[in-house]
Amino acid sequence: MTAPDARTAAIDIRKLSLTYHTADAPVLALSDVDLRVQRGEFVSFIGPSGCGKTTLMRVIANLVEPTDGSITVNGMSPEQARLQRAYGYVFQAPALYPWRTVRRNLTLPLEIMGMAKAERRARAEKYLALVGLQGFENKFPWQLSGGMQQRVSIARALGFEPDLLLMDEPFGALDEITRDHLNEHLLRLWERTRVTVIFVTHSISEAVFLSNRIVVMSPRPGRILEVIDSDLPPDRTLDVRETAAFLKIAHRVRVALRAGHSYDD
Amino acid sequence: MTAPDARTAAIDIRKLSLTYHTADAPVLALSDVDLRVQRGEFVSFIGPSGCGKTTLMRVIANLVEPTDGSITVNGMSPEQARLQRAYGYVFQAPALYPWRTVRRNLTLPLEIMGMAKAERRARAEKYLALVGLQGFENKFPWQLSGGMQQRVSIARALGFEPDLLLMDEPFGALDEITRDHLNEHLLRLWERTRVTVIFVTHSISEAVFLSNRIVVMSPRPGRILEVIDSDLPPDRTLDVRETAAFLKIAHRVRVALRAGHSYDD
Amino acid sequence: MTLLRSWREGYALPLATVLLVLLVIWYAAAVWLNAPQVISIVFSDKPDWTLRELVDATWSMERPVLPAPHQVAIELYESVFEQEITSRRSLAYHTLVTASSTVLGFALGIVLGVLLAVGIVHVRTLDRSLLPWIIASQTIPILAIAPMIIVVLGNAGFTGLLPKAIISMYLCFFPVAIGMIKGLRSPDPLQLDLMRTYSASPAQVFWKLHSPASVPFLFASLKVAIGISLVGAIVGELPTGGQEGIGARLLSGSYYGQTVQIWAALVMAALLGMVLVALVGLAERLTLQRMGARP
Amino acid sequence: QDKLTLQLKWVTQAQFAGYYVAKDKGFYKDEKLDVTIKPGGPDIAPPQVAAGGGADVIIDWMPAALASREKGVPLVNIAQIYKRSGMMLTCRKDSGIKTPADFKGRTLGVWFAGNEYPFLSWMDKLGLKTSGANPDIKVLKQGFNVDPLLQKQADCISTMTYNEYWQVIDAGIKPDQLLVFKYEDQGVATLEDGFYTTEAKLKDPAMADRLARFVRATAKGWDYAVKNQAEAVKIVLNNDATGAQKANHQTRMMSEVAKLVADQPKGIGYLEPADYERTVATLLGGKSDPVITKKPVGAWTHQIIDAAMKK
Amino acid sequence: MSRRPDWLCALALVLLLAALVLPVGRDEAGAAYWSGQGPVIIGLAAACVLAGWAALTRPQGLAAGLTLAVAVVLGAAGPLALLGAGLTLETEAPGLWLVVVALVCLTWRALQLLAGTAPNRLVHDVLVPALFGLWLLYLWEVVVGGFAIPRVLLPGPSQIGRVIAASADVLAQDFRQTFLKSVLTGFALGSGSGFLVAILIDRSPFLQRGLLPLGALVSAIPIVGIAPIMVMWFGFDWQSKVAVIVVMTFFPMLVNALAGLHAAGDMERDLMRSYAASYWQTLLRLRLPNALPFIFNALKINSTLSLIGAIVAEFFGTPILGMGFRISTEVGRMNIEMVWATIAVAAVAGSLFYAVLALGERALTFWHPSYRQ
Ligand SMILES: Nc1ncnc2c1ncn2[C@@H]1O[C@H](COP(=O)(O)OP(=O)(O)OP(=O)(O)O)[C@@H](O)[C@H]1O
Ligand SMILES: Nc1ncnc2c1ncn2[C@@H]1O[C@H](COP(=O)(O)OP(=O)(O)OP(=O)(O)O)[C@@H](O)[C@H]1O
Ligand SMILES: Cc1ncc(C[n+]2csc(CCO)c2C)c(N)n1
Ligand SMILES: [Mg+2]
Ligand SMILES: [Mg+2]
Repeated sequence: MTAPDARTAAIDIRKLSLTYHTADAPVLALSDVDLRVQRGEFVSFIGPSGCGKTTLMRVIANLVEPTDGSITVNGMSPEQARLQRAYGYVFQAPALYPWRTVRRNLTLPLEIMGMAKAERRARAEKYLALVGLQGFENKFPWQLSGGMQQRVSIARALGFEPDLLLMDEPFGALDEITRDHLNEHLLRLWERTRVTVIFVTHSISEAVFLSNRIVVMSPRPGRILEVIDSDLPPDRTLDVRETAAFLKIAHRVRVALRAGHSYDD
Repeated sequence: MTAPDARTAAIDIRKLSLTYHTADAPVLALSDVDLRVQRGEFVSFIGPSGCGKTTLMRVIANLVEPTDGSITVNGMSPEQARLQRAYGYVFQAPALYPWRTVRRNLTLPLEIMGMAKAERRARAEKYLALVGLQGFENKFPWQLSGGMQQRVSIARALGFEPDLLLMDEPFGALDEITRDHLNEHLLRLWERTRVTVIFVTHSISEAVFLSNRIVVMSPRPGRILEVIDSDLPPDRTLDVRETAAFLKIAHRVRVALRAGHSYDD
Repeated sequence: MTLLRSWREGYALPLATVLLVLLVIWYAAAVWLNAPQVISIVFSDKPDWTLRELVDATWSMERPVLPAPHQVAIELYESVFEQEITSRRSLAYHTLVTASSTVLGFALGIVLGVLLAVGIVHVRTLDRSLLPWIIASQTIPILAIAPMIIVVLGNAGFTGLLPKAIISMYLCFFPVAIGMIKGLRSPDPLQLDLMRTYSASPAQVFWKLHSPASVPFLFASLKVAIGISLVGAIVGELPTGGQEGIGARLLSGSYYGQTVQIWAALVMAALLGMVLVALVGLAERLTLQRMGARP
Repeated sequence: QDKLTLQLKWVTQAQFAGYYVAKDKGFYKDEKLDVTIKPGGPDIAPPQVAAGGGADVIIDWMPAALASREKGVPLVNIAQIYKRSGMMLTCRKDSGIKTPADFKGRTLGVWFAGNEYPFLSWMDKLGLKTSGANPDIKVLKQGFNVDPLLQKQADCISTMTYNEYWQVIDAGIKPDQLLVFKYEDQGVATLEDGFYTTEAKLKDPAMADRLARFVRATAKGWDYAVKNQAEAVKIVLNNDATGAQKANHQTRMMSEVAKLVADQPKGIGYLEPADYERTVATLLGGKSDPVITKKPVGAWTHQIIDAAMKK
Repeated sequence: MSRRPDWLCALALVLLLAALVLPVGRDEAGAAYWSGQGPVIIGLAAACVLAGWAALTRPQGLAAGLTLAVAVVLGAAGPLALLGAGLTLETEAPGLWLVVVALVCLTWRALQLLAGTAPNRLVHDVLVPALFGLWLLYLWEVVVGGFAIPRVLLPGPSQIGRVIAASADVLAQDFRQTFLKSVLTGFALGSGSGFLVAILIDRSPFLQRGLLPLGALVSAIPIVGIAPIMVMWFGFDWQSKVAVIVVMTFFPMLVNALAGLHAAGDMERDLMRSYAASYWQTLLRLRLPNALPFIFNALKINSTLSLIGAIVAEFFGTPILGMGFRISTEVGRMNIEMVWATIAVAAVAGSLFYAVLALGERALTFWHPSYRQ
């Protein structure tokens, strides 16, 4: 799991379309999406609000069925992948259960997978430490700040050590400094484990800073406008954001984005 | 109201401290804040989450009483200023009343001030046009996108033409493209009317792009760490963000911010 | 196509199925419950009865323990459509009587509930001291004091609609008050701060913020309250079993062992309740639509 | 015209035919009275109505009236309409009961709300305990109808000669399947429907005069009702606000009631002091659960009836 | 702290002083005055002094609230003493009624001070409502006594209290029959079956769509109509009461539990789906905890419904005990004090039942936003 050399792609999307059937008119959310993600890649999605980023994530996670086209996850159908618990999903909001303590929120997926209690506890220790929340095991979610809740949610997804991490604007609710901090942490983590990460964000600099590849999407119906490769040094720190190389990529992303944007949200 | 030549400052804060008394321990939110804002200035506040930016705004708006120190708004006490309806406040969230149409949300302050109906309508037309929402007069808030709602809230604050505009992260909930767009609009508006603006943001580039002066605050208890002047050209557009002058100021802000940040939100 | 889907996904088919099952159970239960009496009384001099005769007899008794559905339907039809609406024998007439005291009590209950809620929300002392007693007031069995209320009010010269309406009011002000308190407290701090920045007067804050914000909560409780109000009106008609209304029909039916009449009155009460709730629901939809609620 | 309010003890039915007849035939009007008849119901206690001033005259049974008097409501009997008691205990023959002695261990249905007093003194007389740790008989608070007997939940139930008994018959049980114990025959009869008013009202001469005219017109009403039973039934049915009363049942009730009113040589409404004494003796006879604890004083008067008879 | 006088207390003082020179009733000898009423005048004087003190100094806080409460108690003894003194009161006693009005003012101020103190569960949740309740009872007593309302219409709290003490055994017997046998059993069966059926039909939208409108229909049926039928079917004893309660409580629980089971947010459910959790895992770990606030809501509604149901059903036939039996028979016997004593027992039992459920709710749904500060 160290290099993107696996024979099958982590995600392979071909001619995928999705229409939501609503009470009035049907909504075409995704149209003709083609994408292939190698194992160990860090791919960011960026695009205007309502363009279908979350929808695409949900298709990958088998939380919604595409109307057309095909998709495989780790070479399987998304449903098989889901039943094999192949991925961890970090939602846009923390989605913690308020009646469970931090630790028991973290061990929830492990319980469901039937892991032994001692092992669950050990895992919880480990991943709480990773996100810097030792000592908060017995707090309830509502006793934490928004940023801490989001970190619990990230630790929960990491905790069962999936091959594939789906993260939907995980840092959207955080202030810039905390966000920077978590960005660096996530990058270090990814470098260490080389799991495949699919990452949705509204922030251009976050996307450029974190990813191998940035997928820019158009407003509804969501299509892929451009896929921009990033070749920043692997051991980059936040200072990289003031380098010319970074700014160049960021500018490319911005131009691509603006091209598809209609301004009247 | 064209130039910052008025004899009294728009805002004059001296040795201001504020402690919240809660069930358990008291929270020192602001400590020893000293600040003077001239009429017609555009001042941004930036600082980590929970550092007291909103609290300071609320002190200015007389929504909370300081524990210590003194403050004047347009030479009066904040309470007098509030009773004279001297300022418009744009909250972090749009705070529209869901049972009122866009127009009636906009005219709410005018109704309260007892303005005649015909005049209210005229005002509403004018300011809806200003934020580009003609034709949406009779829509209800939920029929608008987040960005449009925020624009209604801005139009509502502008609508009664206050000397002083308090804006608390008005663009926090918007995607980057829409945000850029509104940033430019706000700058143009300020250039035209030269009202005093107090602006809170989490985004360094937004702060640098918009303001005369940027006030960087430390984490709790909120203190002023540094006040950074900005002398970007008055007719700047968004492209200015890629100039060296901009990046230099942004870097200064970032360094100041990081100096005060403790990372554990 | 859409018709088919709405048939499959709508309420019609499931409701019809459940009702059908219920009807079958009902007929079976009628046989089960009525058989002992039929055997001991009707067939007491006819020991060679057949099952067929037994079933027929249990479905057509004059004083059944459980009347068969068609008996109730016929009684309903006869007492509603085959009588002058102004006649005392018309169930429709009694339904109107009950409906009018229900509506009057409902109106009184709204007034009382809203006044209490406004007081409790605005006066902290009332909030702390009165609210627990409002809850306790609902644990008093109103049915027990209903006769006394009727008598005491009757002595004061109030008879007819008003005493029943007062009992309705006592029962239905509670959900109104609780919902209204919730509603009046629903504006979030931001919406309140906005009013403060305009230095709005307390009356302006009430009329422009608190009262519109409470409307959805008010309607939610009104739907509960109208049903309770109906129960109150019927309860108010019981002690004076000799007068008008669905309650009087229930009671006289019960007194004279006319089970079919009881069931007809019961069904009528349920229908009246549904109609009243639907009317409140309609008012809710219209009002909320005008206030810009999502469809 | 003088206003007067009469509170009935129960719902509109032929039991009260005389009053409705007097009203409908204008007998009250002839006496310059404007009478309002308030129907009662299962949970209306007429003495309470009288105490609160909601009625000038109430119809009640003497045991209940005397008990109320002990409780501080100064009710006075001003006229006794029913000469005899219509109460009885109706038993199924198939229960095996043959005499009152067989009641031991049985379930008996009894009306409460003031109607239970004669029953309790009867049981006392039989030496049967109705309450306490080991009651000799199981007493049910009988509801509004005769179902307990039909469904064999009770061996005997309380019935009135003019009402519930016929409901049992209507339900299909033959008279020969039933056994009745009339309170009259058991020597525990107490006085039933009579007029009562409060002492305060009696003290007011104007009111006393009104009451006398009322009693006079009422006697006329009953006389007419007994003689024209079909018409009386029609009047009762017209006054029934529930529309639930059936003509055949009311016709039978009228004829039974006529027997209870009949046989009053001194005129309808004249309280025989001997009947009163017998009622009091029966009530005081209860040892375990006495209805009244001491002999009432001033619980009846002939003042009104005498005035009524004079003209 | 401003030094403007407290007008409410000042008004109370003026009323109290005025009352001292006005008649408080009439006896054979003519008008009576407070001065002739013995030691209660001392209490009134003390109340005057404290009212004056409060009017002038505007004291704040717990101690001031308690002091004013003491002033009220001292003053309240006066009217009570008059009730037993054999005077004609009603309109002959303006001095009495002025004192009562003055005490109303003082009580209001005392409650205001106590309610305004720093957050304190004991003061806010117990002391203030208790004082208010006692005050209502006091007013009831004074009005009933002062206006000589006939006992058979409305007895005073003291008479009711005496009957409660004297008939404790009968009341306990009735309580056992009605509350312990009928109410608790019916409550448990009705709520329990509503909950079980909710779980059973949770997986069948078809059955839900069929049963829920029916639930609306059944809840529109007034229970008073069901009660005689149940007595007919299930006999006289507590079983028929249980049946009535089951019918009344089943649908509120069904409807609430179903709503609660469907209350989990989309994201919370998606999370479970992303773990490929089984139906039962999702039910146990997500949907049931989420439904708890709804379930408690139904339990609280059902607690009052079942008490009412049991009492009403007893109106339609019962062995000769039970709270409903007592109420309906004692009305007929003009034993109105006993009726109110039974009502008081029912109200106390119902309030305690409700309070226990509310405490249970607080303990189990502590995480719900409505319980967080
Ligand atoms: N359940 C649904 N039913 C109907 N339409 C939907 C549904 N979910 C999403 N949509 C529509 O599909 C489009 C894509 O939605 P999606 O949530 O994927 O956008 P997004 O890119 O994640 O936006 P954001 O950045 O605001 O999160 C939107 O226009 C939305 O209105
Ligand atoms: N009503 C309150 N009671 C107690 N503490 C409060 C209250 N409001 C704010 N605080 C505390 O005061 C501090 C400053 O809060 P404030 O809302 O001013 O922060 P902020 O700078 O606006 O943060 P953000 O960027 O997240 O909006 C925070 O630590 C907060 O916890
Ligand atoms: C609770 C109660 N149930 C039944 C009766 C029936 N009842 C007994 S005597 C009588 C005739 C009235 O004079 C009637 C109708 C009642 N009174 N109270
Ligand atoms: Mg999204
Ligand atoms: Mg803030």
